[in-house]
Amino acid sequence: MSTTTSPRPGTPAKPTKRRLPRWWWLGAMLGVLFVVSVLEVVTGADDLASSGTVRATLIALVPIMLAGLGGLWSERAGIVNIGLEGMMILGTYGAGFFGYHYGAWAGIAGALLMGALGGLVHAIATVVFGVDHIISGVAINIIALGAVQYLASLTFAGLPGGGSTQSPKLENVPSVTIGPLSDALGDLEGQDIFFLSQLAAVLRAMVTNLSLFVLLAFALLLLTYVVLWRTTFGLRLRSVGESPSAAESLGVAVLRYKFSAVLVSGAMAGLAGGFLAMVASSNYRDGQTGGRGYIGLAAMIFGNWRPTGLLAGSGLFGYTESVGLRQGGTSVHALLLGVGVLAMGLAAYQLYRRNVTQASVILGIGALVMVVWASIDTVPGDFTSITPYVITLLVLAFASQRLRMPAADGQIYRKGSAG
Amino acid sequence: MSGLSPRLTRLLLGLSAPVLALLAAFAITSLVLIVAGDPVGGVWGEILTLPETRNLANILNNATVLYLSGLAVAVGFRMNLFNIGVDGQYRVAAFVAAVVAGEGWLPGAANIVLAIAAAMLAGAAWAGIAGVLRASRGVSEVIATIMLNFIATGLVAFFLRKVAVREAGSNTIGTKEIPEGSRIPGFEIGDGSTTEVYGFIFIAALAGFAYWFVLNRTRFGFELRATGASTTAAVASGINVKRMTITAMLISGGLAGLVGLPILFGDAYAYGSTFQSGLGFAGIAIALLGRNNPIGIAVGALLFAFLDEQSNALQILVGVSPDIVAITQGVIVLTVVISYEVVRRYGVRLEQQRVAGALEQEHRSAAEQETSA
Amino acid sequence: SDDTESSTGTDGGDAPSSDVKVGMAYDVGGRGDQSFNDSAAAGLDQAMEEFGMESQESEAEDGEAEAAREERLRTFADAGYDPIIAVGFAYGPSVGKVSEEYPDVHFAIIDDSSVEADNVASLVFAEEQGSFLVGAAAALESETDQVGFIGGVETPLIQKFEAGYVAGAEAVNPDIQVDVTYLTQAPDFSGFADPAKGKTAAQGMFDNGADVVYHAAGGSGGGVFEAASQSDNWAIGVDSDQYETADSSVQDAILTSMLKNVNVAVFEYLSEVNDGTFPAGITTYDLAVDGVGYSTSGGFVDEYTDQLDEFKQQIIDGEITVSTTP
Amino acid sequence: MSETAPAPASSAPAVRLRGIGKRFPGVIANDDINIDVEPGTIHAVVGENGAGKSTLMKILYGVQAPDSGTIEINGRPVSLGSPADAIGHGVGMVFQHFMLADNFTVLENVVLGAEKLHGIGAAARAEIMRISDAYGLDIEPDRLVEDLGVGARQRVEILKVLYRGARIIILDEPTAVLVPQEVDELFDNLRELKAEGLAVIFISHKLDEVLAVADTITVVRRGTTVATVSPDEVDSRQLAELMVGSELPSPSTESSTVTDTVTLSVRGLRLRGEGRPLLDDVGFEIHAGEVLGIAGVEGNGQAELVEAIMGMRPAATGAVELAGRDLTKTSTRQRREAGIGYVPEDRHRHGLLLDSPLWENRVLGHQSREPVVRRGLIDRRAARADTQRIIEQYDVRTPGTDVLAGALSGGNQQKLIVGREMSGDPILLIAAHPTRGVDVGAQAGIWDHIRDARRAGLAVLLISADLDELIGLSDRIEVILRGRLVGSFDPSQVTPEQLGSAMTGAGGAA
Ligand SMILES: Nc1ncnc2c1ncn2[C@@H]1O[C@H](COP(=O)(O)OP(=O)(O)OP(=O)(O)O)[C@@H](O)[C@H]1O
Ligand SMILES: Nc1ncnc2c1ncn2[C@@H]1O[C@H](COP(=O)(O)OP(=O)(O)OP(=O)(O)O)[C@@H](O)[C@H]1O
Ligand SMILES: [Mg+2]
Ligand SMILES: [Mg+2]
Repeated sequence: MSTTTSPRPGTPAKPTKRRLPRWWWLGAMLGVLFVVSVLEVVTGADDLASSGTVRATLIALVPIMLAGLGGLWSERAGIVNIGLEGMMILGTYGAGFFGYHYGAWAGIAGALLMGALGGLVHAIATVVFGVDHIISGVAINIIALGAVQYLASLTFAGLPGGGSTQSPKLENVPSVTIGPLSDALGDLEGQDIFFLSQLAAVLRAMVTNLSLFVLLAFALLLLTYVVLWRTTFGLRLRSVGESPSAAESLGVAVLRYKFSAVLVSGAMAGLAGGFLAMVASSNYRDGQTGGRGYIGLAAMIFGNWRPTGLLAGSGLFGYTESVGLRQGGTSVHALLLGVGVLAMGLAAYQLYRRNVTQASVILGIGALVMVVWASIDTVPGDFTSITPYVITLLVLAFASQRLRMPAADGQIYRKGSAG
Repeated sequence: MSGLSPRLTRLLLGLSAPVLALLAAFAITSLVLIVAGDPVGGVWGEILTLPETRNLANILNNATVLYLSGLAVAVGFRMNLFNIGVDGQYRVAAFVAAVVAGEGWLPGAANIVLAIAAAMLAGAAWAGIAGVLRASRGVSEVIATIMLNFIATGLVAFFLRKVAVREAGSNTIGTKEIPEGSRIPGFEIGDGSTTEVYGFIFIAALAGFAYWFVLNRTRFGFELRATGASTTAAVASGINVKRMTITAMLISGGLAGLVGLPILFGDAYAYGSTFQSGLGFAGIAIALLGRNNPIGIAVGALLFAFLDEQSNALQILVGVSPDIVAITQGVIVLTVVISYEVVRRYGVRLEQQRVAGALEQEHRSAAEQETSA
Repeated sequence: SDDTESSTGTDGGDAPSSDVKVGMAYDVGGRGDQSFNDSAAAGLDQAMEEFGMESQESEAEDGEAEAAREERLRTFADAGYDPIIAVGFAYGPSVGKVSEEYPDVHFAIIDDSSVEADNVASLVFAEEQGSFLVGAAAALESETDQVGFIGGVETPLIQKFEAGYVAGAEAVNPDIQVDVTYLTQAPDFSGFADPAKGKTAAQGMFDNGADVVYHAAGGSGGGVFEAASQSDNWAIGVDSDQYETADSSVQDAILTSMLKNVNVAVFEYLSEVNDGTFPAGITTYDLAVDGVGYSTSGGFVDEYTDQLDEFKQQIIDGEITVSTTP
Repeated sequence: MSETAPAPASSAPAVRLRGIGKRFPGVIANDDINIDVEPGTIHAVVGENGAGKSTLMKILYGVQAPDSGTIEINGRPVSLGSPADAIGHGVGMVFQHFMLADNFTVLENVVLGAEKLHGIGAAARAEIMRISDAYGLDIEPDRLVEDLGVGARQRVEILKVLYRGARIIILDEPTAVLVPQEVDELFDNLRELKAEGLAVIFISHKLDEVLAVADTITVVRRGTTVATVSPDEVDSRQLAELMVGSELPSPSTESSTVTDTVTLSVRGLRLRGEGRPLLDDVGFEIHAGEVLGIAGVEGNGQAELVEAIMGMRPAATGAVELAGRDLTKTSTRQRREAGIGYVPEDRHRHGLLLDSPLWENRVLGHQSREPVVRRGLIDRRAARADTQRIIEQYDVRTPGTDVLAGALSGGNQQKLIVGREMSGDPILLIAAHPTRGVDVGAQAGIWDHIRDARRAGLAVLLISADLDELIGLSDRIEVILRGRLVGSFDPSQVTPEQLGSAMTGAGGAA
């Protein structure tokens, strides 16, 4: 399909992007919190913005975000990485093995290294041999699963508390609490003041029993942004994802950058697995990743290949999953109302934009959701568990056309193709 | 090799890749075993023993199922669509087929036909969601089908509980059993075997033939492959790419709908909570292994089924975790594509050499004529 | 590959010896799953030690074909193992089929009683009865009149646990609120292996006011214990006495465990085999034979034992019948 | 300025290539190439299509390694393993195709790979502005490249080279997409560079340009340097004969064959874009036997016009009528079936399945028509036979019909496409840049086929950036600017300069 528009000479300089204010994301977060607060008041589902929910969300979003960061690194360099799931699996084992034998920090390092090992295989296959990225990723997923199961039955069976499918309990990664602040915020949360209590709940979750691994993950998110968008290394790395031949023609060692990006990608995914094993739970378990690598990839695409977007995507995912697991019946029921109202609003906006078909489709969906909301009191377990996936699909269906992936993403590049 | 005819060269090249891959996978797996201190000889001895008749039947049965899954994935691949959702599609479809067949609205064989049709429709519809989202909204079918897999799990569980019957003493739930007259009888190979080969194997073979015929011989198949080879060229030559996307997903999903049926009609007779899962993912590997070629997919399916079956006894007889063959399988997939790539580059070079050589010769003879004139 | 996978009989000089070779087919997870496979393994170990039996083990793969389960049993039978013990309801159909093919080999199956044959012993448990007692204990301990249940995967078997638990809690306190969550739906069996989800779900219940949570979620239970331990609430273990097997850091949070004595069932079955008789038919391990029960390690339920034992007697006497479905 | 590029010694040439050889599998791209480029000169390299010019330049720029021969820069032998090495020696190159990342800003594109010089921030921006002002390049560092026109992109490419302090600048066919006025501006820039003592290597197929701007000309034929001449000594015809060793065919129309029958009628064609419309009320008629040429700067709506007529742009509104039949609401396939042949602008993207054999490429676009398809089934034998016919009639140089299309050279690919599009007996041929980058022999062949068909009553819509081709082939020329037809010209009266003015909006209609 020829959707690419050719350059237009003679067109006057026209700002193509509206500049968002610097702190837009803070405003956006507060806005979301406000909407949730309203929902809590309207529906009485008081777990929607409790500090417990926020904490659970933090724990649920970190592995997805780290996996997504893995995706971000490799796709920004033009390599699609569907093997994130496998690299994550390797990470869970790395955390299990090294964490058990040498302690928590060794566990983190082990997860990182095992993930990077998966990245290495992907890099060799895609960068050196020019194998189709998806094929390589699928193969890595198969190999990683088999290898880890084989290794686990070799190394964990017979250990006290271990078995062929699980490691013994792992040492905790240290966590921090800012006691007085946490207590004060707890008080405020308990007072049920509209919006302020919810805000307190969110802040409290961030100062109470916060694992250093969570901090590490957010530091990596920030670091990723700084490195990729503010340094020479990042500029070169992104350039090989946008136009490898241009990069090569300017003396950038394209394959080396792609190679290192995929290595970092694997390391990030490995850390995601390590987090699952060491913080979200406390041992390695066979099958622990449960498809979170794929979800990370989805969150990254959802986030338009950008760190802030990725954070939003994994937040959405972690939030809906946590809410569904905690008090799924009532909370997801309340969310239905939110989705319904949102759809109505969106439909109105599309109508205003004169996109009649889109407006009516959205309106139909919104109306359906509202009817469902009105006709049941709680949502059955089968449906709370699929909430994150349905919401992701819906959001993508309405937003995917605004997404822009790196121009050379997924393409195989051979050295000497410049010119 | 340049002396051979181009078709023969291509055939030889095509064959050398999988052989190379198998050797590499064999070596890497052995290496893992050696490093882990497991008995290499014992493992290969057990895996490479001649299967007994009943194991052979199991291999054929398992391969039938994997074959259908591989075909379903391959249809998408031929169009550059990556259907990760075969897993969800076949579970939705097997459930629907089990309900329809279990109700027994029609007698005997008619019931089978109805159930198969229902399964294909259900699989197609489930895949169609991803197709429509891709065509109309540009949602990556990879992400959409991943999400749909998870959603299928929840939905099927919900509806299964609605219609479930529970056999006395059993802790599983399932749909109503298919009436005796609406099962697909198997057949014995060799004598004395207690395990029959699924009668569905013929339907699978038919599906394979249909896949080959439609894709390689019909205009529709040409358009599908052309779209896969170059979307832009397809648009320019009058192919409606959006419609092709949806159609390809529908066909892929329809084939995926067949995946669970050999088990359903030949063995389980109901869809229950222990119905085999994960077949869709195996199908991806098998389609890649078979290079989207119906015969190749059959070989890949047989290979995977063979490894699965022969490794089953590893733990009992050799004391090695059968997970080792997952490593072998994954390594095969990876080495197959790598060796295909290596062989392809070699083939392209041969081709270029051949073309250039022929042109040069033409040129030379032309020059000679000129000088002699 | 290592000594635990293929343990053979003791080779001590004066140890008892027997020519019985036991084939043990575990469900997914196998030995070391800290759950009911482990419990079955304990029964086997005990029998090996006491009777000098020989054994071989094999475990199921996630999402495997029915034929793979059958083939596992056949491999045992062909290699001369007799009896063959299938651990888990998933083996129901395959035991039915293979026992017919090998009429001279003896089979035992745990958690399933759908197979009727002369060479098959069905060892089933009254999980609802044991769960009733821990449900009662939960209600007695609860100060908030709110307790929770976390199931790993929503299957009829796990629903039995739920049903008994709810009934027990309500028997103590009819107004009690019981929150119920299942982590995944079949065929996604990751709910038995996802401690992160277990933790989130349990934490949600505690935050919402529950102060005792019972899990029947296999490996995900570890997360439940952690949530209880971190928030100073109670968790109840399942299958074996998890106070003994769980990590010491969470021990103090384990109020009691619902005992499902698979080890007892396996051992009793094997001791009969050792005596030369192969039992057949259904053996139900219920409260009456102490096939199920509750644990008292840690001493946290000592103050309730009278009441609990009273319930136990009422159930044994048939004064209370516990439903098996929620 | 690179420290490894010392002030040129008075005797040593800036670049001295001796005995350069380069073989590709089955092809000898370069064979014993010898060139000296003096500092402070513009040195043109000309040669037939596929003669090996680009390969040579890539060798000089370190993209590809030579198999034999030596390279000296400023009198010192060098070994160039990568573009980075070449840049280090003060060599810069502007490639035949733009080497820009669309989603990056100008600044990012310029500093990429040369971050050590001025960082990637304010200092770099200042330096870009300085160079831009010094050479009158008129560049805004913070704009996205995708928003720039071709001329501006070309200037960004040159700025990239200057930013790195290059003393030797290679320009590979920089004028192919520029209109005459833009070409003049470019040449002014080049002369300024020359005045500063830089060495410029300039490649072009347009011999007039070469004669106008170069100080020295080297001719490459079949990978070998055959002559080095001064522009004063030769005219373009002699130059062409040096290149090909035979006479140069030219696109000239014989007597008019235009009839009264209207074949294609387009009315009120509109296509919305993000800012201004891509097509704005475009309307014209083409008669049987008539060639209508469309002239315009690339990106002014030509591609969109063609795609709208082909039905590939669903959002386009307006009426398209072919031989009296209304095609407005029909699909691309129906339009093809109604008798439109289509030679696309980008043969690799739109014209061919590169990884499929030739006979399958023969089916492409004709998959609903006999003889290659019968009753929904592909007739392989017929497809092969008809491909063989095209190979013979159109002189496609290939050993057979089972060869993959990607293995053919560009000109032969193009001949195959033209042959295929003519085989449906079209009544209208849409030919977009039918000879772009195609070698002289193939070019002549394609022109002949178009003329023959025109004589037989074919209507042709010809889009080309090559104004000589347009003037030579067309019966009428329309100029397109910003999506509108802004003027109609008689090819027998108009000069390329007049057309160029109209194309940039500087001049009025004739
Ligand atoms: N990477 C490559 N692999 C194989 N053959 C190549 C490669 N690059 C160029 N060639 C061949 O080398 C020859 C010279 O190509 P080159 O691109 O240098 O020609 P050119 O003179 O620049 O032609 P044009 O005028 O079309 O740009 C051609 O025959 C081409 O087919
Ligand atoms: N990177 C490459 N790898 C392999 N083969 C190549 C490569 N680049 C070009 N070729 C081969 O070189 C030949 C001609 O390529 P090229 O496109 O340079 O031809 P051309 O005649 O210059 O055509 P054009 O007018 O399109 O530039 C073809 O056989 C092509 O397959
Ligand atoms: Mg070329
Ligand atoms: Mg060139």
